[in-house]
Amino acid sequence: MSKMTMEQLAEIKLSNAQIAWRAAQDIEDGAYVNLGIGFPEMVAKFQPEGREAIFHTENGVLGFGEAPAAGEEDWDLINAGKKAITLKPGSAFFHHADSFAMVRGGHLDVAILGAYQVAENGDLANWSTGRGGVPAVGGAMDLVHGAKRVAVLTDHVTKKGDPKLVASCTMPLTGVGCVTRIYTSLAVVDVEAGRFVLREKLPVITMENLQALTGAELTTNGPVGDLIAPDL
Amino acid sequence: MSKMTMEQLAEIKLSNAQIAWRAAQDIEDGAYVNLGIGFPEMVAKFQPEGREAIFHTENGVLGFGEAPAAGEEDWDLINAGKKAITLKPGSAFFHHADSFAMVRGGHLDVAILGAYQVAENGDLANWSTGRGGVPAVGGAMDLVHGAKRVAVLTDHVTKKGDPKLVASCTMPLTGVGCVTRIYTSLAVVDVEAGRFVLREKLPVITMENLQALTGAELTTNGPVGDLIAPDL
Amino acid sequence: MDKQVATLAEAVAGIPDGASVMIGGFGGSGAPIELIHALIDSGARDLTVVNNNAGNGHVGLAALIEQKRVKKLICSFPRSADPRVFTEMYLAGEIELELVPQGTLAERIRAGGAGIPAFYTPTSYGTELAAGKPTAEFDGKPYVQERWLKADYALIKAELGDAMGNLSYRMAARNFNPLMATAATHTIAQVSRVVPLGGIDPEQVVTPGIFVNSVVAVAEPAQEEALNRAEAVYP
Amino acid sequence: MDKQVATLAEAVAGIPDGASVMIGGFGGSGAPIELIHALIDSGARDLTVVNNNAGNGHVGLAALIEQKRVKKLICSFPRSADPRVFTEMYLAGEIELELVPQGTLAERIRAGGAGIPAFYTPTSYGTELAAGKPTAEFDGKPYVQERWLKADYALIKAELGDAMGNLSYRMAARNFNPLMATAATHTIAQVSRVVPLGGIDPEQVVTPGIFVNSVVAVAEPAQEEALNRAEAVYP
Repeated sequence: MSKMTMEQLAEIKLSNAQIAWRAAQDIEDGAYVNLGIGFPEMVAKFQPEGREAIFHTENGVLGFGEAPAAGEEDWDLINAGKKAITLKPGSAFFHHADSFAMVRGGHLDVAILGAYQVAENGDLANWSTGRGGVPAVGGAMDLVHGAKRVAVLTDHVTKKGDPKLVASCTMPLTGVGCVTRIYTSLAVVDVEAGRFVLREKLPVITMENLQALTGAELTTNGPVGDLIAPDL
Repeated sequence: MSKMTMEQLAEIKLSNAQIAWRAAQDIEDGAYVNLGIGFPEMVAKFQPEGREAIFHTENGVLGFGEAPAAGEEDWDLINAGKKAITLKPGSAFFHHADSFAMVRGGHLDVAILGAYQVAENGDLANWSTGRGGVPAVGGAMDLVHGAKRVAVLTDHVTKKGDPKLVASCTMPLTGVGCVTRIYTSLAVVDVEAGRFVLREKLPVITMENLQALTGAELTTNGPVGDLIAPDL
Repeated sequence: MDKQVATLAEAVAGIPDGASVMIGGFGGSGAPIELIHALIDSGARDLTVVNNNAGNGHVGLAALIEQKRVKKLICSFPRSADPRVFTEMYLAGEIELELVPQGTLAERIRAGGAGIPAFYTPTSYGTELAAGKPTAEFDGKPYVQERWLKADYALIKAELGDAMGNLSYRMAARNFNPLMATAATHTIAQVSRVVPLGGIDPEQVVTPGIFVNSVVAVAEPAQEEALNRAEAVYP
Repeated sequence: MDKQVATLAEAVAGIPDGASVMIGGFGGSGAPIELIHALIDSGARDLTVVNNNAGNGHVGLAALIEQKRVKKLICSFPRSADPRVFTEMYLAGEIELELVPQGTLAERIRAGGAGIPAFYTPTSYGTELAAGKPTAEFDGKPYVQERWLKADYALIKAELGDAMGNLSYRMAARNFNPLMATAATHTIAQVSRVVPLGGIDPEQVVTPGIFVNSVVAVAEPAQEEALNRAEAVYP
C-alpha cells in the first residue's frame, strides 16, 4: 500500500475536538485532573454523562467550572491560561506551593498536555522549539511529574508530515520518561517499558500506513481497538 | 578571696523569676518570641510596661495570652507545653510546617530556652542528660536555629556547684554554635566569636568568684554592668 | 462523588497488619480519638505509627500502644502527663522508637505530601540525631539532609468536612492534621460536622478534598485531656 | 504595634538601587499594581525581580521593565497577551532572564521562607533547565537539587489586613503572595481593606503578621487586565 498524502490524512484524521473527546472518555468520575493551556482545555467539555471530574489549575484553584459570560469576569478568578473561570460547589483556593504540592506529590489522577514530540521511552518535548526567542516554561515541567497518568493530546504528525511520536526527541525535553498515554489524530498509544504500544487506531488506516507515520515501532500486546469519535 | 560555698551562693543568686525578669527587659515592643516549656515561660509575665511581645508556640498559634481560669479551658487551644491558653486580638492559627517555617526561617526575634550546659562557642545541651531512659526532643533542636537571638535562662551552676557555662559541652548537644546570650542567676553573658563575654554581674560577686564558678574564660570587651533585679 | 463513610469501623476496615499510619494531633488537641479506638477494634497490628507524641494515659494512641498494636513509633516527644504505657514498653524493648525533631518531623511529612524526596535543614546538625545522615554546606553553613516521610494511611481530625473531603480545623487542633492528610496514600478524616458542598467557603478550606479519601462524622468527639481527667481506659 | 504606613511612596521609600524584589501575582490576579507604580516613582533601579511572569502591556511589572529598572528577572513564563516590553528588551540583551519551572519557583520561595537551603525535585530532571545543577537518586528515581530563593523586599497584594500585618487574600489572587511574604527581609503588603485586630478570624488568617513589615491601604486596587483593556500606560 502506498504512503498516504497529507491531503488523504487530513480527510481521515480526528479533529482536535475529537481527540479531546476521546481523552475525556478515559477520565473516571471524581478524578482530579489538570488540563494544559489551549487544546487540552477542550477535554472538560466532553466529560461523559454522569461523570464529573474535579479540575485543578496551577494558580491555586481546585473545582473550577466553565468560563463566565462576557462581562461577568472577575479577574481575581482565573485559570493558568489567565482566562476567567467560575467556581463549582466544593471548590478551594490555595497558594502556589500547595498547588504544586498537589502536582508533584502525585495527588492528581490525570494531567493532559500538548506535545511537540513524544519518544517511545515516554520523554516529552512540549515547551520549547529550541529555535531561540523568549523561552517560557510555566508549569509544564512540573505537571509531567506526579500525576498518576500523564497523557498527551497531539496530531499524529507535524504540519509537514513528520512524525511526532519518535524514537528519541530532538527538541528540548520537558520531562524524561513521563508520558503514559498519547491520544493522537489517528491512534491511542500507550508508553510501556520503553515501547509504543498501540491500543486503538482509526479503522480506515492500515497498520502499515500508521507505522509509516510513526517515528518508532508501534508494538501491540493485545487487541487493537477501533478509534471512533463522534462528529463534533 | 576564697571560693564561695553553695550556701553563700544561694543567698546572693537571682531566683528563676528574677532571671526571667532580666531576660524580659531585653525584649522589644512588637518582638516575636518563643518561650521554651517551663522556666522560660515565666518571661511573659515580666514584659516591661508599654511593651507587648507577640508569643509563638510551635503547635501553631501566634499571639496567645495568659492561661484561662480553671474550668474555662478549651483543650483545642493549648501551647507547646500542652497547657490551656487564651488568644489576644490579632492572633493566628497555622499548621506545624508553617509554624516551624517561622522558626527555621529566621522570623522569630527571640527564642528563650533552658539549658543543661552552654559552651563558649555557643553550643547548647538542653534536651538529654545522656543517661538513658526515654529520649524526647520536641522542638528544641529547631528553636535553636533561625531565631535572630537565641537566649538561655539558667542557674549559673548545677545543684552540685558544677559550672553550666563550660569550655565544651559534655552532654548531648541540642545545637552547635547557636546561643547568643545567657541569662544566669549571677550574670548576663554573651557568646561572641567563640568566647564568653561578660555584660553584667551581680554587684555582690567578685570577678574572681564569678570566674571560679564558670567553666571557661569570661572575657570583657566593654563595661560590665550591674545585674540588678527587683524582688519578685 | 461522595467520600462519606457511614461508620468508624467501615472507615478503618481496610487498614492491614503492618501498615504505616500517620495519626494527627499534638497531645490531645486534634487527636482523632474515635478513629484510633476504631483501629484498636479492627485488630490491625504491627503498625508503624507517626505522631508527635506517644500517648497519654490509657486512651487514644496510648491505648493503641497498650494493646500492643504498634511495632514502631516515629515521634518527637514521647512524654506526657502520664506516659507510662509507652515508657514501660520502650524500656522493655517491646516498641521501636525513631526520634525526630518536631520541625523536621513536620517538614518531612510536608515533603512526603509535596513530592520532595529530600531537603536540607540546620536542625539537629552536630547532634546525635543527625548521626549517619548526609550533611552539606550551603553559603558556608552546615545542614543535614532529611528524607520525606509518607504513610499508607492517615487518621486525622477536622472540624468541618464536606462530601468532597474539603476540611477545616478548630484552633490549635490543626497542627499536624493538614500535613498528614497530604502524605498518606489513604487519608481518613473524622469531622465534627458534615456540611453541604460550599458549606466551607473556598477561601477557608484548609485541606482541599484532593488530599482526603474518606470522611466520617463524629458529632461530639472526645478530648483526650477530658478522658484522662476522668481516668478513662480503652477498651 | 502598628505596621500601617500612610502612603504608597512611604511604603517603598527604603528600596535601594540593586535590591532584589519579589512581586506577587499570577498574571494580573494578585499583582500589587499600585505598589509597583510607587516603586517606579521611587526611582529605584538595577532591580532583580522575582515574579511568575514578565508583565503585560504597559502597566505594573511591564511598566517597571519598560522604565529600565529591572536588571534581571526570575520567572517561569515571560509571555502574556502583550509581552512586547519584555520581549524586545530580552532580545536586545538589555535584561537578564532566569527561567524557573513554576512549581520549582514556588517551592524555592517557600524554602527561602522556611529556612530550607536546598531540596530535591523531579521537575526539570534531564532537561536543559537542570543544566549545571546537582542531581541525586532517591529510591531509584532521579532528582534535581534546587536552592532556596530569598529577596530583600516583597511587594504583595492582599484583600484584608490588620495593624499587625495579618492578611487574607481574594480568590486566586492568593497565588505567590503568601509565599513571597515569607521569603523577603522586608515584606510590604497593599491591602484593599484594613480591619481592626481580630477582624480576620484567627482561623482564616492566611499570612500571619510575623511575615509582614508594612501594610498600606489601597481601597480600590486596579486590575492589570482592566488597565490593559483600557490600553493604559504607566507612568
